[in-house]
Amino acid sequence: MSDEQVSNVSRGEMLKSLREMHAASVEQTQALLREQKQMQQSICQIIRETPKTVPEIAAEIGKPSHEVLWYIAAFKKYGIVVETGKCGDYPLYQRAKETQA
Amino acid sequence: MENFNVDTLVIGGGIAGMQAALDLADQGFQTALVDHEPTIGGKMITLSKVFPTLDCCSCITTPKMSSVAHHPNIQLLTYCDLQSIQESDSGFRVAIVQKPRYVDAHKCTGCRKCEYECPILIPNPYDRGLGAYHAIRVPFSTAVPQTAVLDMDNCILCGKCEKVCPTQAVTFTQKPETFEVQTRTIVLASGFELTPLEAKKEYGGGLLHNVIDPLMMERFLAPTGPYGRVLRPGDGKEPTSIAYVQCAGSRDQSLGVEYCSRVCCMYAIKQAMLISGALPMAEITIYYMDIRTFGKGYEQFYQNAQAMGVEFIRGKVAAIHEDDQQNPVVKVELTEDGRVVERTHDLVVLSLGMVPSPGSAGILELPLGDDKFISVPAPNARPCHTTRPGIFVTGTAMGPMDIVDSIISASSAAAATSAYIRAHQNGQASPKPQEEAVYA
Amino acid sequence: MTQRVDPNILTELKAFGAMGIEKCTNCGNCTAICPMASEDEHFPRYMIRLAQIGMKDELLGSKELWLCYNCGDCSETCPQQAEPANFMAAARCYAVTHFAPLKIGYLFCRTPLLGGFITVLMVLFFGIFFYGERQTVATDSLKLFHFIPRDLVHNAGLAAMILIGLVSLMTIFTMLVRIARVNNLSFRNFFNGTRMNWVQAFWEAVVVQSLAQKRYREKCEPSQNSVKWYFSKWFVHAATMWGFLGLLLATALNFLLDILGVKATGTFVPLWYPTRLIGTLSGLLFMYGVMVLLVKRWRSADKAHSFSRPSDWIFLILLWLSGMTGFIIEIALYLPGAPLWGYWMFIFHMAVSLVLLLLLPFTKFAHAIYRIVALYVHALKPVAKPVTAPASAD
Amino acid sequence: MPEKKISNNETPSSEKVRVGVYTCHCGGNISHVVQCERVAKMLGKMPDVVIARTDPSFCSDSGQAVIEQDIKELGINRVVIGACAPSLHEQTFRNTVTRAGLNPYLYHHVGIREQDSWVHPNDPEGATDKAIRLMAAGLAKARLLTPLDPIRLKAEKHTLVIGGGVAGLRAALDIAHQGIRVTLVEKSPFLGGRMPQLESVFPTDEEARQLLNKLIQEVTAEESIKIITQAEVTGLSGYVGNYNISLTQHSRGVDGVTTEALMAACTQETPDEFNYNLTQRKVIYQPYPGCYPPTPAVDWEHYDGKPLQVNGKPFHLKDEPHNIELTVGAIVMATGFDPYEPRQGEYGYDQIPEVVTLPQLIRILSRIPKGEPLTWNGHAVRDLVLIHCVGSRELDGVNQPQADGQVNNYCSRVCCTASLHTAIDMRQRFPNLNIYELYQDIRTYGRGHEEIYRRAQNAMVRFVRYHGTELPEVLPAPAGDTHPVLVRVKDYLTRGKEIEMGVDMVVLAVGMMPRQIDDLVKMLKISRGTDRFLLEAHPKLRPVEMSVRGIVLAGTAQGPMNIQESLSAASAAAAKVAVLLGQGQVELPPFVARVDESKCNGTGACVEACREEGAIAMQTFKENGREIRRAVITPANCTGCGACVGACPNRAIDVQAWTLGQYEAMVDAITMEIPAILENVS
Repeated sequence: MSDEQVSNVSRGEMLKSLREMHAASVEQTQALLREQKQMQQSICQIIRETPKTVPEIAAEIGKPSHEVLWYIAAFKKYGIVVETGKCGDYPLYQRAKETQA
Repeated sequence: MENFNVDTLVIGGGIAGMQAALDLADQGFQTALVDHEPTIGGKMITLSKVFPTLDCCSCITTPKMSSVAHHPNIQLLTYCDLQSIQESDSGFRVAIVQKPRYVDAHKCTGCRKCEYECPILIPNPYDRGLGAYHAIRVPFSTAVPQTAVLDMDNCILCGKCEKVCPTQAVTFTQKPETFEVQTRTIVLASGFELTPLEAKKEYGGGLLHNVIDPLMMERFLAPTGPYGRVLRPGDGKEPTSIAYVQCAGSRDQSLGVEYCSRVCCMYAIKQAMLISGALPMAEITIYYMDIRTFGKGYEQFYQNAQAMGVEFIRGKVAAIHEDDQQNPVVKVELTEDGRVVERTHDLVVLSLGMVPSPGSAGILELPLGDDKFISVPAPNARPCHTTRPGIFVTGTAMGPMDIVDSIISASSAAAATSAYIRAHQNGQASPKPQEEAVYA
Repeated sequence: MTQRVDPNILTELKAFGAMGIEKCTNCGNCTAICPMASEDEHFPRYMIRLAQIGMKDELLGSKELWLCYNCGDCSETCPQQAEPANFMAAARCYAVTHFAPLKIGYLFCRTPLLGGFITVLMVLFFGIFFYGERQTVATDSLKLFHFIPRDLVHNAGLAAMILIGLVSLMTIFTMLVRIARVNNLSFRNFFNGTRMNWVQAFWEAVVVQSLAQKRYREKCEPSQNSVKWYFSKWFVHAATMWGFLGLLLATALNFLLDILGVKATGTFVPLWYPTRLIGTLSGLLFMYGVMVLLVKRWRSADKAHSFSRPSDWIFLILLWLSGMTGFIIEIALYLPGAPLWGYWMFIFHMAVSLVLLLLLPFTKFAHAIYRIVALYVHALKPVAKPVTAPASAD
Repeated sequence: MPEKKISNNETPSSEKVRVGVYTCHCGGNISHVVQCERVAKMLGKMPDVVIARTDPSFCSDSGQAVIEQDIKELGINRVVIGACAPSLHEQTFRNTVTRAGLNPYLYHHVGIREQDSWVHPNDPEGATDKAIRLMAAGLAKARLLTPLDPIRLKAEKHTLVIGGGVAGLRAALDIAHQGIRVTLVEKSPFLGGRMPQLESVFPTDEEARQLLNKLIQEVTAEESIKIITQAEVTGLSGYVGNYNISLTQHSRGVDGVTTEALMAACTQETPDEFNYNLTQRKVIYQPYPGCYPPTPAVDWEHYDGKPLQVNGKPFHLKDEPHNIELTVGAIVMATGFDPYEPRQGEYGYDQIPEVVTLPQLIRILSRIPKGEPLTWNGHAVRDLVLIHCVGSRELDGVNQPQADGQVNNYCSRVCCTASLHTAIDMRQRFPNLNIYELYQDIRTYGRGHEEIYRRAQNAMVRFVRYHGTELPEVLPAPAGDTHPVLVRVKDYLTRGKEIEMGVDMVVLAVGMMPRQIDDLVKMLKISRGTDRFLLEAHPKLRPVEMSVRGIVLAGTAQGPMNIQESLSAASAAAAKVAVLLGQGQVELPPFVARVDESKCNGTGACVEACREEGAIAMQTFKENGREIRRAVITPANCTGCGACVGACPNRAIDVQAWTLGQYEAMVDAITMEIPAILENVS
């Protein structure tokens, strides 16, 4: 699709046709996104009030601890969770103060 | 992208490629530097500190990246793949594909607004997959160029990035673009990869979360790393007992890697020292066959590590398994007193070796040595010359070497390249005429 | 005590088939991967080291040689491809040569042609001997012990048993002497175990480990590639060994029944008769084991069987021949009439079995003796602990 | 870097000073100790500071961009950066500032890593306090900075290469290939250095002399390379781009016509260094057939001065040293190494005749014709021991110190592979020879070297591992033993068992020592590391350059290397020379003395104090009809040491960018009480 064509169709239509073009990967990624959203919700819910360690979170949501750690690392990088001290050899994580709902 | 002519095309934007490009450009040669990643910096930019001086790695690398980016004689071609190469009368005609970033590189300011807006998290290869970044992102904060790149395979085309971009740089419709570079010489600096973590099944075959590769540890030790501190990836525990398994990916015929990778002893010792600094209570053990601290100042470095309390045990670790607490257990013979022991650690780092990066060698039709690195026919006479006149090789593309040796090798390749260009001038543009000297 | 290095031992061991061992860099991978090695019994690396610097006495006096079951894990994972398993087998061969009198083992370990030739010669000798003593051939039914007189068979068997018994005792003695010397023990240490009664040690060595093959079963299976149980190393070895022992038992029982006057040897019995049944079932098991072992060796199926010494082959072939001929005889027994070849096969079977027994201390078969002794000493661990303390403190 | 325009250097001093202060985390190096945010906050409150920022690393492209943007958008005209040592990145930030259109000398670099966070790792509070003071001092200085221009000088496109070994030759050739003239000076009468003393070189098994001859041929064919043998540097002055060199060259002592007759007539013999004194040679000599130059030379050091009898007539050999003067832009140090010479009695060396060094062994082997057995000291050699790490990896308190009180605690890098390579060669030539290698760690690190280790193992070389703390012993065997020498060692592969080997020959794999070049080091004012090898400016940023600009390193003068590595380093040195001299001009920093004409009254104290030749002189001016004597600086010759500043009674001299006024401001700021700083702030 050339640039000219793009400018002629609306942005929504363009995205739609692109989505069709990349249907397989978009579908896969949407599934991934759902999982990530769910993971984020359940993790954040658990550590909203009390900070917890990764194994504690993992035990509560029933996911492997390495996966939980990956999300915690990601959330920490983007400011969603913060480290608030340590419990034994494990750092504690808590939901960062939310700026928006 | 327009076609253009240069004196040298440097393949690979790691430390060797950057140094070679800078040395050539400083002499006035028109240089193009091509890298398949969206940023230059190579492996070195992901390291924490470097041996034996313990300089922070970004202090050495980022200014070089910056110099490359700002050099008037260097054309930077990131996120580009080599497609083909043809010999021509004045050198080589190289077809290069600019992979789509889905971001207009001229418009993007690197503000990262798109990155913060993107809903998808994907494993960040610059953190060896242990950290995350978004499907659209600037690879890392010191990336050069500071241009976002979109991963179409992990995109739901929600359009949020496009909306938020202040310069309308996001363009979902970008296509790969092919262009040609006419060059008189090529410097191949395609670098290395680690021997795969999965290669040795006795070491868990990559399935044990707390058995990691050394570049992961580099990321833990770097301030920009995924956890911002040293934690084990299995469950986020701060390790109190860390083991290094030397020759985990080299000098092992059962892996098909027979050679010594040359850097592992030093990086293990360096990491041990850095860990001692970060986690003063941690016990660190290095299991080795031979300690090969051969470089300038390296032996002293080794002795310092011993004095700091790093434990060195001679014995090749035969197997690693996990106990029920996720702790890796190594089985090893202490060859000095002849006992077989099983020792439990919190975290095990496999000192993996170097194997050549796949790719460019095939396109350039260069023969490989027994070790699969680029063959250098006359190492004791012309250490950077390949079998093809006009193509030079440098850095870890020609065998394992550390950063110092790579940098020296890069300068030496630059000398060989410029000598070649001068000897084959054919009345073409020589280095820029010198300016009139100014006297003080 | 300073010991003089003897550079020739390693060369000699290479001639015994320790191919590739010169590549060993003493990294210790083999010892660490070895399922049998423990805090106190560290091999193969240490054994290899002893050979490298020519510590012949220590090498021959080590029980560790016999604790190895040749599972091949060490060779499989050796970073240098130095084939430590192969070395251990060669070193055992070397030890057999040294322990058994007159160094007869040398022939079977080193010289395939001469060893094979002598074996064939021995078989021929006994064949001719029995042939010379043959009596009348009964044609109505196969009367083997009429053909070769029962007493002759019994006496020959007894004589062979006594002979190998004596030789075995000698070799055991030689081995214990060496173990004692190397470990600074007195010979009495082997019988006045401090913490563990020597009877218990004997029980452990003979019943638990040798008959039940506990360690073999538990430790020697390659963990990675899942093999069908009936091809597993342990099962094949156990089939061979129990089959052999079962056959021996059946023979002994027959002999016993004869002495007790219940049933004369060689009288016709139906297949379900207890001794016959034991013999047949054991024979089947035995033949299965030997066949699999032979095929594995022939195909060099894994690292552990990638290299075979003449001694290995002679032992296996004799086993196979004795088993095979036994079955042919059994078939002849149950066929109507009395096929003549049954009698010839009987002579051959007798000759082969006798030779197999006689070569016990000199071929690979010898591991049956030495391993029990080594396991016994191993069970006495507290006594046999090396007194040469590690030179390096931690 | 090629022509970087320096613009905007006329910032009027009246312009309002607007300072940007940047405190770098240095990738954690600083921020792990110093609270950078607090530093920035404090500095941000100080007068004239327009902006105070922190960044994980300002030296990165994004960090630099921040500074550039501030200069452009906030009108910053003074920049203070607190980061690593200035030696690392002062230049980096100069370029940044220049790119933004500011004079590069309006930037001041404060080293808060080396001077603060690295030295106070356990005192974050104190370190932060110190960082604030250092930064405040930097700020005080920056306020007083004035725009400066670098000194640009014409550079001589001519390089002096000192040392005619393989590294020197390679460097000379590569520099010549960049279109720069080269003078190669070699102390001995022949080129080649140590390489011709080797036989075959690993990992390719090529003939060393053949390889070398090819290189020499290329060098001699190059017109722009001038080779001067038997010469040494005896004088040096000047600076990068314009070094004035004096060489003293000795006579060769023989001329073409009478060479053969002279050689025949010469009877005096002296130990042959080429064979490490194992043999004798004449004092008129060629080290080996095929050497370059092929003309024999007289060994003046050992020549007894007696005339030779040529054709019945006495003939006097005379050394008439003469001087050669040249001007070069850069100097390549390729002075090479010497093998470690074991002291008497070290492993029986120089006491037991069976003990030799590895270089000696290589010479011995080269003298045994093909097919003949190895004999030494009159007996056949059946068993031979090679001891690794002799003169390398030495430990204080275990190894005896050398004459200068030092032990060589470095690894010499090549001995492992060289030993194994020689052992393989011997096993091939003498199949019955039994070889033991006594080692600590086998360090066959290079490409193809592990293969050599494997080949040695396949050749049945025996390995015995000792500990650096328990060295092997070499003893004469008691009478009646099967061998003349016993070697005892604790073998750490056999649980530290003490073992003994009867041998016929002991070979010491000696390490590398730097050449004795004290005079040169002093003359060039270059530095050596603790290992006594020449010290590079920075192992990664400037690995083949010395901290003195214009002097580069090639080969083993810098540290142990094998041939391949020497070649690489030499080529790298050539690249650096090409970058330095290729443009025909060099830039020197403007940190030189400047005379305040209004204050100078011609005392001449500065001239007396000056240690540099031609840097400062008194000149007489006519002003308003009066003759005034005043000091005049020649910036090119001034190193900015400041000796004159201290000497001047009138405070008429200052070093640019390091003026007394700036120092005073810095001292005031640094000694200010913290509450005072705060007051100052409010």
